[in-house]
Amino acid sequence: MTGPPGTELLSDLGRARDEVGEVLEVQLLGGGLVEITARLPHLAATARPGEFAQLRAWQGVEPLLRRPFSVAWTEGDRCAFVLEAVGSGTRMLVALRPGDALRSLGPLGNGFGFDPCPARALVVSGGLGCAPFPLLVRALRRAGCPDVTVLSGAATGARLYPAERFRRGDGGVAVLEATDDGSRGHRGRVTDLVASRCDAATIVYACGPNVMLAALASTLAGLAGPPRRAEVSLEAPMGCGFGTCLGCALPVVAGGGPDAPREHGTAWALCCRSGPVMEVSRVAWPELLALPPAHVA
Amino acid sequence: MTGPPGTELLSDLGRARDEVGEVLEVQLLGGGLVEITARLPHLAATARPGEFAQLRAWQGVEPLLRRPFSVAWTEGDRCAFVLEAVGSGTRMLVALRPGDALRSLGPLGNGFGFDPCPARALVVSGGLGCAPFPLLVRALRRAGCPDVTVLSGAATGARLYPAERFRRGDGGVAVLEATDDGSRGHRGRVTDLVASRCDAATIVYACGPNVMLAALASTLAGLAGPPRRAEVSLEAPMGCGFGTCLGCALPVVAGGGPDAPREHGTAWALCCRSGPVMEVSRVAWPELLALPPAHVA
Amino acid sequence: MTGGHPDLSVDLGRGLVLPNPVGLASGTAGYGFELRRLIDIDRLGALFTKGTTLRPRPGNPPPRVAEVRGGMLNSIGLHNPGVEHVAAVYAPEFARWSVPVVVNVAGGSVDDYLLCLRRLEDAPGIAGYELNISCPNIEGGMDYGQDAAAAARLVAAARALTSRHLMVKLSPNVTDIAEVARAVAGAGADSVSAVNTFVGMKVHRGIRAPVLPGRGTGGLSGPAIKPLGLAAVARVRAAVRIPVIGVGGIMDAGDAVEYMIAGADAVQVGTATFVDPGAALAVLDGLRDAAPGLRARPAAALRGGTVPPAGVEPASTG
Amino acid sequence: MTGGHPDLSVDLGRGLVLPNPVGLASGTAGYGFELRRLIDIDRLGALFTKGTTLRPRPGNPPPRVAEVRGGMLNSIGLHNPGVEHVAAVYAPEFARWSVPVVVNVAGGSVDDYLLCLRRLEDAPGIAGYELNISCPNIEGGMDYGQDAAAAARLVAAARALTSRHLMVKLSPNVTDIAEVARAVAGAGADSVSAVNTFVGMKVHRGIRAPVLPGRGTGGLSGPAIKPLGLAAVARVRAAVRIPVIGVGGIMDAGDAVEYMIAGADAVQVGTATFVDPGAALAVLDGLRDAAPGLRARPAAALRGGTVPPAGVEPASTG
Ligand SMILES: Cc1cc2nc3c(=O)[nH]c(=O)nc-3n(C[C@H](O)[C@H](O)[C@H](O)COP(=O)(O)OP(=O)(O)OC[C@H]3O[C@@H](n4cnc5c(N)ncnc54)[C@H](O)[C@@H]3O)c2cc1C
Ligand SMILES: Cc1cc2nc3c(=O)[nH]c(=O)nc-3n(C[C@H](O)[C@H](O)[C@H](O)COP(=O)(O)OP(=O)(O)OC[C@H]3O[C@@H](n4cnc5c(N)ncnc54)[C@H](O)[C@@H]3O)c2cc1C
Ligand SMILES: Cc1cc2nc3c(=O)[nH]c(=O)nc-3n(C[C@H](O)[C@H](O)[C@H](O)COP(=O)(O)O)c2cc1C
Ligand SMILES: Cc1cc2nc3c(=O)[nH]c(=O)nc-3n(C[C@H](O)[C@H](O)[C@H](O)COP(=O)(O)O)c2cc1C
Ligand code: FES
Ligand code: FES
Repeated sequence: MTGPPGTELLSDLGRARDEVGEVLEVQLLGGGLVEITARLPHLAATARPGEFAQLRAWQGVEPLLRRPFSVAWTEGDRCAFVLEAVGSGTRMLVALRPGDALRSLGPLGNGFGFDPCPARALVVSGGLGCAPFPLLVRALRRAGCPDVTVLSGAATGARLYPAERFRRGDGGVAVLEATDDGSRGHRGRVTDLVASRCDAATIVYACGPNVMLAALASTLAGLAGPPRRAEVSLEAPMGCGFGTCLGCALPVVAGGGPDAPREHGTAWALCCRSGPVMEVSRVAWPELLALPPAHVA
Repeated sequence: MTGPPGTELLSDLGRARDEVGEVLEVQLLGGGLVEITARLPHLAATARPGEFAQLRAWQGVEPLLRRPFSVAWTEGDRCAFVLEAVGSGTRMLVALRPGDALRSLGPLGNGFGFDPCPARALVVSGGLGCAPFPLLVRALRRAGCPDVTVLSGAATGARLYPAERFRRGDGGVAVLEATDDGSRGHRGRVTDLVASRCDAATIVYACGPNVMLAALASTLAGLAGPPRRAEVSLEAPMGCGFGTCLGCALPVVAGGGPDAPREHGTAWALCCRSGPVMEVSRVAWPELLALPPAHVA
Repeated sequence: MTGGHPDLSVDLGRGLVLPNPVGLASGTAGYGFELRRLIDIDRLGALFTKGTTLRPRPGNPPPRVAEVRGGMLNSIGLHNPGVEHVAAVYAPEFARWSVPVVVNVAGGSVDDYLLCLRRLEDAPGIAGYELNISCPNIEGGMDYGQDAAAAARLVAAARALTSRHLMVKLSPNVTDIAEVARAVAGAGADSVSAVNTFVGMKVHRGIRAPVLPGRGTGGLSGPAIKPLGLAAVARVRAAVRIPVIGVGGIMDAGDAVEYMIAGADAVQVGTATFVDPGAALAVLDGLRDAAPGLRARPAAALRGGTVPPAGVEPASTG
Repeated sequence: MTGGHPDLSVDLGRGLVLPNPVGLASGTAGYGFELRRLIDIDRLGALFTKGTTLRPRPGNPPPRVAEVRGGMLNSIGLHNPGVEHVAAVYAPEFARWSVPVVVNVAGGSVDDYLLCLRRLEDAPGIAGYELNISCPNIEGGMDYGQDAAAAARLVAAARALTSRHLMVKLSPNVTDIAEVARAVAGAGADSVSAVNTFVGMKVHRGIRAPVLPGRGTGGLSGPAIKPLGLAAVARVRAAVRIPVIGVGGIMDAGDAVEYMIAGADAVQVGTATFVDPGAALAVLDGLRDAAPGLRARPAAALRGGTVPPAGVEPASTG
């Protein structure tokens, strides 16, 4: 996946399908977070943790493009998404009511890796970065992971995704919280909680704002005993979501070698095809931080 | 009003005002006709028969421009409009529900002339051309016109504007109907009914499709005893509705004379400023008929 | 903030000082008489009149306007009463208004333009001229907006004739708008406005033909052209030192701010006025609220943007 | 109607017969591999590949796409694996597909284009070439799409090299697209496609800067450009006799019909595919339903339009 443009493997689009589902529930979780549950049988049956769907719930061209959202969890023929109204598309989505149609193209992208299953899983969530994790937590537990700890951070307590929704009834999942203002859990950054919980048997899974992920990357790089692996889920503005527009480039460290020529120092990988989940060591962090925030496009 | 461009009198925009009203009622009249009643105190207080308002009942830019509609009738602080869903704007309008906001810029354009009041008034309505006439009928009667006859035509009976709504409780108003398919009233064109009801004391007021108005014009031209005056209400695609875009040109007969130079044989007059009501003799009928239907823009 | 209105005046040079950066775009406000009845145009930065020609013009046959997604097409054909009427009848009125009135001048030959300007020179109440070199072929004249050298000759001749402010309205329908901007700046233009409308067409499926008469094309304006206008303004801004007036799809104050970030010193509101006669006033009020932030000069704002890795010259597309 | 599918095939000349007039536009369908998983691309009239260059190109830095009202901007920068990979790895796959694959070729110097074509000449599965002369400055090369003479030289050289169908993709960012169309037709192009994207900019009020990197501009595509694309196609149609392929903002079959009325012999669906991977198929199905009406030739349809009073040459704006 790190070869030159065009030699990247094609993502597994074999499972992706365009389906029109029905909204079942729109729950306000507090702090602006909204969880939308919809009947989307195909997505529910096929989505793996970390994968996303391109959603559309409006007619016409305002907005024009679909919007990408992680699959938060699935249950039978239902899927859930966690989001917040930040722009025109998300405003339309949070305004949905039960019975409304919701169009989904998915599952798309790659997912988190948990085969073989880690002995410890450290799930690091920042703000809306919670979105892919209920599904991952369940999958890890089903795969037999004995120790799943969620580190859940947000600006304030009100904006924390409810711990119970990470667990989804599984008492074996630990959830530790952190808030910038200290209104709940640890006062400070969620990444502060990582170091002491990481060992060579751990896989770290993280999703959140780029600054948080970069902080995590440097925390991990500074550890005496690094984790077995660390995977982050990234965002990029997307045209298509399925690898044809080449719009969702993210900076990655150049592959090197004569068969991976680079015209410039930085290489790009497609978020929708080589991502959204990438190994932490693959991401070119300084270049990523130099970009405008993903939501600026 | 027939001078060269720029010497046309400015229409009386002094009364026009932009106001946000509230929809009170949306009635389906059958045959696709819809009557919308709204609380629009300024328009209700100031609109004269034949004048129109530029309406908008949506946010965003789809559609972009306001849409012009005749003031059908007023009552206290209420105004009504009669329309049909033919395109994006009218679809939005007929989908309004009581309580929704309706924005009106008006009154705009000139109105029908009835001062001095005619001894006989012959009101000729074709299809949605009914729209300006309830207000005119009432004004004529209030001005003392003893003989007001409405000739109301449509394709089928279902598409006839209800006779009672022309009268609005005034038993002194006669309504004669005509339908293309003979399903109600006279079978044939509404203009067939004109000749026998027209004399030198009559003012004819007409509104309807261009072909109907042109037929009326030639009927009148062929009469041994022409009416005192005949006025038609015309349509043109509009940019602004208040005389600044110069988009709503209609072909009129050239004014002639040294102070009314014409570069071409046909002159144009603005529908929103010199219209929508024009004297029948002022309209360049062949040129008007050569245009695509008003709704094509 | 001192509590009073922030000073938003913009000195465009050669005596044209706009009390604020929001004007009414040419052709969307007539000569101001109608809009005066509807809004307080004296609060605005400027009124740019309808394109005025040497002789009266009746304009094009209908239909002259057609709506498209996010915009409208117009084919008005410079319907105007001619310069004599404007100078003799309208200008004395302008002199009584506090809003600066800039007369948009259009023409066929260079001589037509110059005769038109000469007549206006004697008239009162005129704050400056906006040379509409983006008007289309009329009377077989050439389209100056599409030929940098011809535009420069026209502007040089106009410059020799007047000491009033000379703004040039640029056409976006060109390969390189910067080249035309440089040419007219070099020939003595005091400022440039960009953009005029884009050549577009609406086809009606019912009549299976274009809606507008003649060649079927008209000028596209409105929100649909905002990204194109912004790109043009940024390009012009980088090419010339004279003030740039941004126009194209401005519907609200945020749009105006975007033009200023792209490099505009002032803006014109066009099609939005049709939707809402008070649109320009709303833009102005919105700018006042945002005024503290307005100081960022365009170049600085552009520098604040995303900086690509050294050596990469991003392509504009594909 | 005979009950079966109407024959919608379009013979574009020199061996390129599209089974139907609906293709996937260059840069919006990659090389077909991804879309094949999502839709039955073999039902379509053609697949136009991503712009392919002599050497692999990593493309521009992010962000590369940004949405605007009714459209999107892109600044992909011809991210592609290079002609060798396309010829050696992809083309043999194309040969197994029934959809005709037209390779969109982009380049810096004339030599780059020619070396690229030469490599493709040996490859199977290629139904023709679409010369992307509307690609922006890369490696200091000139923009052929904006210079009719340069475009003609490039096309003449390409013509001498291949007997495959040679389509030329025209840039709309020019003063006179008809001039370029005539030049490439004269130089041996078999058809032209119009239009590529329009140079646009998105400015973000939050960061007070353009969103896209570098100069901040990108190519505008989508519904917002449809009126502009229609005008360009009508203009090109009037200028040349070779087939014209219409592209720009086609979202549904009605849009495609409008392009055909304006003069297009076939169409390409671009941005719509991002919104709905099946958009091109929906356009095709819609056209089939409308097929009886499709016969009206462009010129005839245009003649059916509004005819202005003699002597009036409508202006395009103002
Ligand atoms: C693979 C992937 C998975 C994703 N999963 C999720 C998910 O599960 N849940 C989720 O909520 N989001 C998720 N996102 C992000 C989500 O797609 C965007 O927030 C969404 O597309 C925004 O669409 P919009 O139309 O509301 O805003 P846009 O119209 O795209 O943006 C309009 C404006 O809103 C503002 N804006 C947009 N986003 C933000 C922001 N985050 N903060 C502040 N201002 C903003 C900006 O001014 C922006 O210009 C994901 C993105 C990717 C790439
Ligand atoms: C002064 C004036 C007064 C008017 N008063 C009234 C009135 O009182 N009541 C009223 O109903 N209308 C009236 N009209 C006409 C009305 O303004 C138009 O019908 C309206 O603007 C259409 O807007 P739209 O958005 O629905 O259609 P548009 O978006 O403008 O048109 C979209 C498409 O719909 C189709 N379409 C539009 N109109 C028609 C039509 N009439 N027949 C068939 N297809 C059509 C066409 O294909 C058109 O391209 C008046 C017009 C004027 C100028
Ligand atoms: C993301 C993207 C990439 C594109 N890449 C190319 C390209 O490589 N070569 C090319 O000739 N056109 C390219 N185009 C232009 C399209 O082929 C098409 O001309 C344009 O998008 C207008 O059509 P649309 O509005 O249907 O998208 C690209 C367009 C988009 C949106
Ligand atoms: C109906 C109409 C008439 C116009 N007439 C003129 C004109 O006479 N002279 C001119 O320079 N620009 C004219 N324009 C162009 C506008 O001044 C402005 O440049 C363009 O509409 C883009 O701005 P907007 O999108 O805000 O409307 C006209 C525009 C419209 C819509
Ligand atoms: S979003 Fe189009 S390639 Fe990734
Ligand atoms: S509609 Fe603008 S002048 Fe009449």
